[in-house]
Amino acid sequence: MNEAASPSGAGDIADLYSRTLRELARDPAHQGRPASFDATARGDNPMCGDRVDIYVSLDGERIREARHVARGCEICQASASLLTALVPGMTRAETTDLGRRAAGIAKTGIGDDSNDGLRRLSVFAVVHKFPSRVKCVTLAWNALDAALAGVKETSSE
Amino acid sequence: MNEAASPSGAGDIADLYSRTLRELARDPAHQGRPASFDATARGDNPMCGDRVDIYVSLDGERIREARHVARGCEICQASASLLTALVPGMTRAETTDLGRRAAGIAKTGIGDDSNDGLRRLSVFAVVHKFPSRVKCVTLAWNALDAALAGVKETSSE
Amino acid sequence: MDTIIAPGTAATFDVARIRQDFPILSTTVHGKPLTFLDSGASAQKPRAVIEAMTRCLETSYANVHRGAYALSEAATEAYEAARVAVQRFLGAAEPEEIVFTSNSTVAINLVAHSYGRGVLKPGQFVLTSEIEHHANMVPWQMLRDENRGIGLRYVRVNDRGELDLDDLAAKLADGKVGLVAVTHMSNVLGTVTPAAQIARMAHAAGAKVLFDGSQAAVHRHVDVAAIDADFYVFTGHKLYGPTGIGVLYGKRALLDAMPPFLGGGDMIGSVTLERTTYAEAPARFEAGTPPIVEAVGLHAAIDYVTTLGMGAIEAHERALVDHAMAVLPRIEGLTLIGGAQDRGGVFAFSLDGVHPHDLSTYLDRHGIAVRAGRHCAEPLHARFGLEGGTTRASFGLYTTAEEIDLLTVKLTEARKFFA
Amino acid sequence: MDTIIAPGTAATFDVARIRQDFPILSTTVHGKPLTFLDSGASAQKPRAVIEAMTRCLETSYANVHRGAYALSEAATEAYEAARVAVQRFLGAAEPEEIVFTSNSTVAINLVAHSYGRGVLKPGQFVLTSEIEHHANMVPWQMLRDENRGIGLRYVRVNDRGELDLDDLAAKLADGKVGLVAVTHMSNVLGTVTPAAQIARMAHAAGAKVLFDGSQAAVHRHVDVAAIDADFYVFTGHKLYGPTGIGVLYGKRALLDAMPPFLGGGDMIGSVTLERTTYAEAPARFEAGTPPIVEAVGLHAAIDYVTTLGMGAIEAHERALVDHAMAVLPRIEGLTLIGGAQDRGGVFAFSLDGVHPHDLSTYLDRHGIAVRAGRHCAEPLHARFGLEGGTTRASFGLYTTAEEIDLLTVKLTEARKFFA
Ligand SMILES: Cc1ncc(COP(=O)(O)O)c(C=O)c1O
Ligand SMILES: Cc1ncc(COP(=O)(O)O)c(C=O)c1O
Repeated sequence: MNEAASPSGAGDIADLYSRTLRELARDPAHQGRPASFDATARGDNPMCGDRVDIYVSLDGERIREARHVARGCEICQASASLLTALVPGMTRAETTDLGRRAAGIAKTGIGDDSNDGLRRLSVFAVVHKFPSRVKCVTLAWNALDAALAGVKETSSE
Repeated sequence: MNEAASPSGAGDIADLYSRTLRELARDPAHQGRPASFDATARGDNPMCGDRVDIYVSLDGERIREARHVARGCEICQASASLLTALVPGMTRAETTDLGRRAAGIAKTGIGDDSNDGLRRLSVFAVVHKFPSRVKCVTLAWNALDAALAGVKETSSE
Repeated sequence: MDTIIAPGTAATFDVARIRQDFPILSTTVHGKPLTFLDSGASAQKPRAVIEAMTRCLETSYANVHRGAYALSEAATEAYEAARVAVQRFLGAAEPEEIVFTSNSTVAINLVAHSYGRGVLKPGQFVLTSEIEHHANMVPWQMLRDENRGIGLRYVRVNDRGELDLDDLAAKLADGKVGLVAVTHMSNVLGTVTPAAQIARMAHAAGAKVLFDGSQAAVHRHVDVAAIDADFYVFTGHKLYGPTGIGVLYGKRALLDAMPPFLGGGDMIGSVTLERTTYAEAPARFEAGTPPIVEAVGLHAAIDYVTTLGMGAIEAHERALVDHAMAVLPRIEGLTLIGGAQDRGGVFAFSLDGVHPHDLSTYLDRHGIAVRAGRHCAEPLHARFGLEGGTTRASFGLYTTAEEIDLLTVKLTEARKFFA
Repeated sequence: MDTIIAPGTAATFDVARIRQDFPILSTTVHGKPLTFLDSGASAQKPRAVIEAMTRCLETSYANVHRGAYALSEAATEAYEAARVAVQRFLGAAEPEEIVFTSNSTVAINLVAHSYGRGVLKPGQFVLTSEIEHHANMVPWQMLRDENRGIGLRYVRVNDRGELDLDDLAAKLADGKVGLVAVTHMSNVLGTVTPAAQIARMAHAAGAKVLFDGSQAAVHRHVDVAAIDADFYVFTGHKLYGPTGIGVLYGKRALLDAMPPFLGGGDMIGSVTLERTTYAEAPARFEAGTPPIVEAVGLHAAIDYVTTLGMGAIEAHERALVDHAMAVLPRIEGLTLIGGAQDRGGVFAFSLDGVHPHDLSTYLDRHGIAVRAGRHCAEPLHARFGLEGGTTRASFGLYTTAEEIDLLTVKLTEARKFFA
């Protein structure tokens, strides 16, 4: 509701686009399509046009490397970037769980610092004040899940 | 609108169901399917189930006799009855005109006594206070028009 | 939500106080207090519904699903909250099983198109019944008449106005029925059909089942999981909510397997000039700008009836039905149509020597609103030899025994007037 | 109705006073006054519309077309009066040419089903364009993909965002196009298309023409007779009216020749178990309980805009467009999409280095509501190489030059913020 919305006004904007988030969004570390990979999937948000391709190379059940090509807003890019940084070494069950926690943090605003990965994901806690942006966080995680499940396309709608 | 409706309440009911109208509704004079006829059509009101069959015998361009079989409310029956009494001797152009005037009287409440037929049709002037009943007056006239035009079915909706 | 009044405790159902929630009930008609006995056609609205819609329009309106700004987020939240309210109201497993349409008619047409044309196979049949509202008959006739090889069967209705379950069994027996589509409560006879049993029979014969709950959802607590409905539809305006909104419940797996019905915005995955992919249910079935404010109104209506308690409403109405069953048949010349064991507050009747249309005009001049005609159920009227129509009185949660008594008096007077 | 303010006399168009008619415009968002620049998605509602709906619900609500009692007669009269208001608003010859639907999307789907499947013949084509909203593209793709032998062609759009009329001529040349279905004003580019000329070209090639007037009818005086449209559609919620209602205008002879679309109550002639006949237009196309209260609201909205004068609204908006065209392109890094000669108050743009979604969030925190995305026009965005979407500001009759200036300032700030 408009009246119920935060009265702090433009202040929030700086909270949302924190230095950490913006650095993540620009971080080139895991960007770009790798020459070879074991699984890939595309996440599409038909409403806004955001698109994330996730590529993973596997070591048995575990992810060796993850890369992304994200066409989207800063939140979407930051989420893809952090995802690719966090998931190496994990199994699908572990990434599904982490993705669910990332979504939870973005939806509820309740951060979690029970481990380093969750602490880093807590940069998205502020997103809960921007409900229409939650799906910008989840798009990359949905794509990763789809890639590991062998699905080619997914969506955050 | 409910507030704008006539404050006279149930009084109107007796106006609508005048002695003249009720006698017309019961008048057996032109009722029943004739053994032979030149044209016929059926008027149906799908909402309430009223149905009027009109049968006409012709003398060249002019109606010799008209009869009706009406399954409907008293207004519908009275209208069919008066119609069959009035139209003998008329051409299609004349009955179409008379039908339009009958509808006009029922819709506007403005009677007309420029001739005997119109004077008799003025029994339906009160119907304008009951907008949903106007089509009970017009059903038979529509059927007659359809019969003379060679159409088999019509409706007052 | 049932906490204010425990289900079934009609004693605490203070109808005089409840009537004050409905602004229109204190207006007059032709100088007489309004006695509204046509809730079966459309119900009146409590202030809570009207105010929820006004508030939405005055303070938080915008298009949904599309904007990353506060008003649009608020409208989207309100719209999706309405979906969750409907999900809970019907006992559905997930909000994604609730599709908003514009009324029951469109909901049934949606199933006729997407399931009927998209999933049923040539050689299969739809099984509906003689008792149906045209909304649950004409769409299936249209499907039959398209010559896709999909046939149509009708379950007979017995003289009491109940579905003939032996006939239902017989018509399911060859296993060719793909979909049973029947009403959960007749809008003419008041008959409540044994939905759980019908669903069991349909499922045993390999068919899915759709219930037209347009009337039932207003008068009874409905639990789609308990009756194991595959599809369930109802319409907002009969449930004390706005016009312009209806509901289709469909089991998730069924909706997921159905092709879209209408094309447009909000139902797509991606669009190119050559090829379009579609969104998942329920978005796939909600093309274009949805009834946003109407969803807010429906939500308020559901909150209203669940706060009163569907059990309490049912008990109140059962008492009214018992009263009507006691007094109406005593009126000379009056014949009630149907006499089902399990029935809701809908009574269609004929009165000797008085045409329904004339009767309804007569009653109107005494402030009493009833309906005359065939109530969008021509085949049912034909079945009972009443092609000329009937007069119908139907009750809402605000109906009182005094109103039924007034009707009784005026029916007797009408018979004299038209003698 | 144009008497209060003569068309074109923008000087007498007192926007400050007019804004007071819209309750939501005096609310705040994130502590800032609301600057609503998303009217293209859905417009805000004047008090007159909200009050007309409330009054209907509180004093004269009942189902229409069905009751011989005062409330139902009043509701029926109000519903049919709304039809006449729409007829006059569009310059249609008869009220029977106006069909109420639930929005533009359903109106176009109705034509795609009834005319597309019922009247067009195998070997014929529908000709739409690259500029369309999905609502006027996906229904035709669905028709094409049903393998009935009905093809689909697209008119190209030039770099200014105008329909390429040479291409239109070329695609009509073989006489195989049965229906041209194009927008009367783009919801992304603001382009107003030369409707009369398109209709002439279509008719000369033996095709009928449908205009999607969802945007045009809001910003311009539309006269379906003058442009010789065969079908014309618009949607209530963009015309300052309620959600849940839309309009299809169709020439009488065309509607008369079209089979029904949805089956149910109110659209029938007679129903038996074996055979059903259908009512005449418009009833044939209005199955089920229609958007009664929404029709009342739409009527009030039409009265509201015609009292202001569509000419005056157009003049006011033209001044806003001129202002926007002067100030927006001066913003560093801003690229406007399209630059049609004839355009309405809709501006889609990209801002270097700022994603539309981030921009829209930024503006929202300053009270400014704009839309980010592809605005249900993916192929158009692809055509301009903007798959990632654009930001769109769109104006209503209540928009002011000051609001555009505020937008300008905040766009410049946003660019710095995201640098
Ligand atoms: C040009 C155009 N056509 C069609 C539509 C669809 O309107 P609705 O969503 O009300 O059906 C819109 C609005 O979204 C539009 O701008
Ligand atoms: C049993 C039944 N089914 C369907 C309908 C159709 O509802 P709507 O007109 O809202 O689509 C009605 C009401 O008219 C009804 O009583």
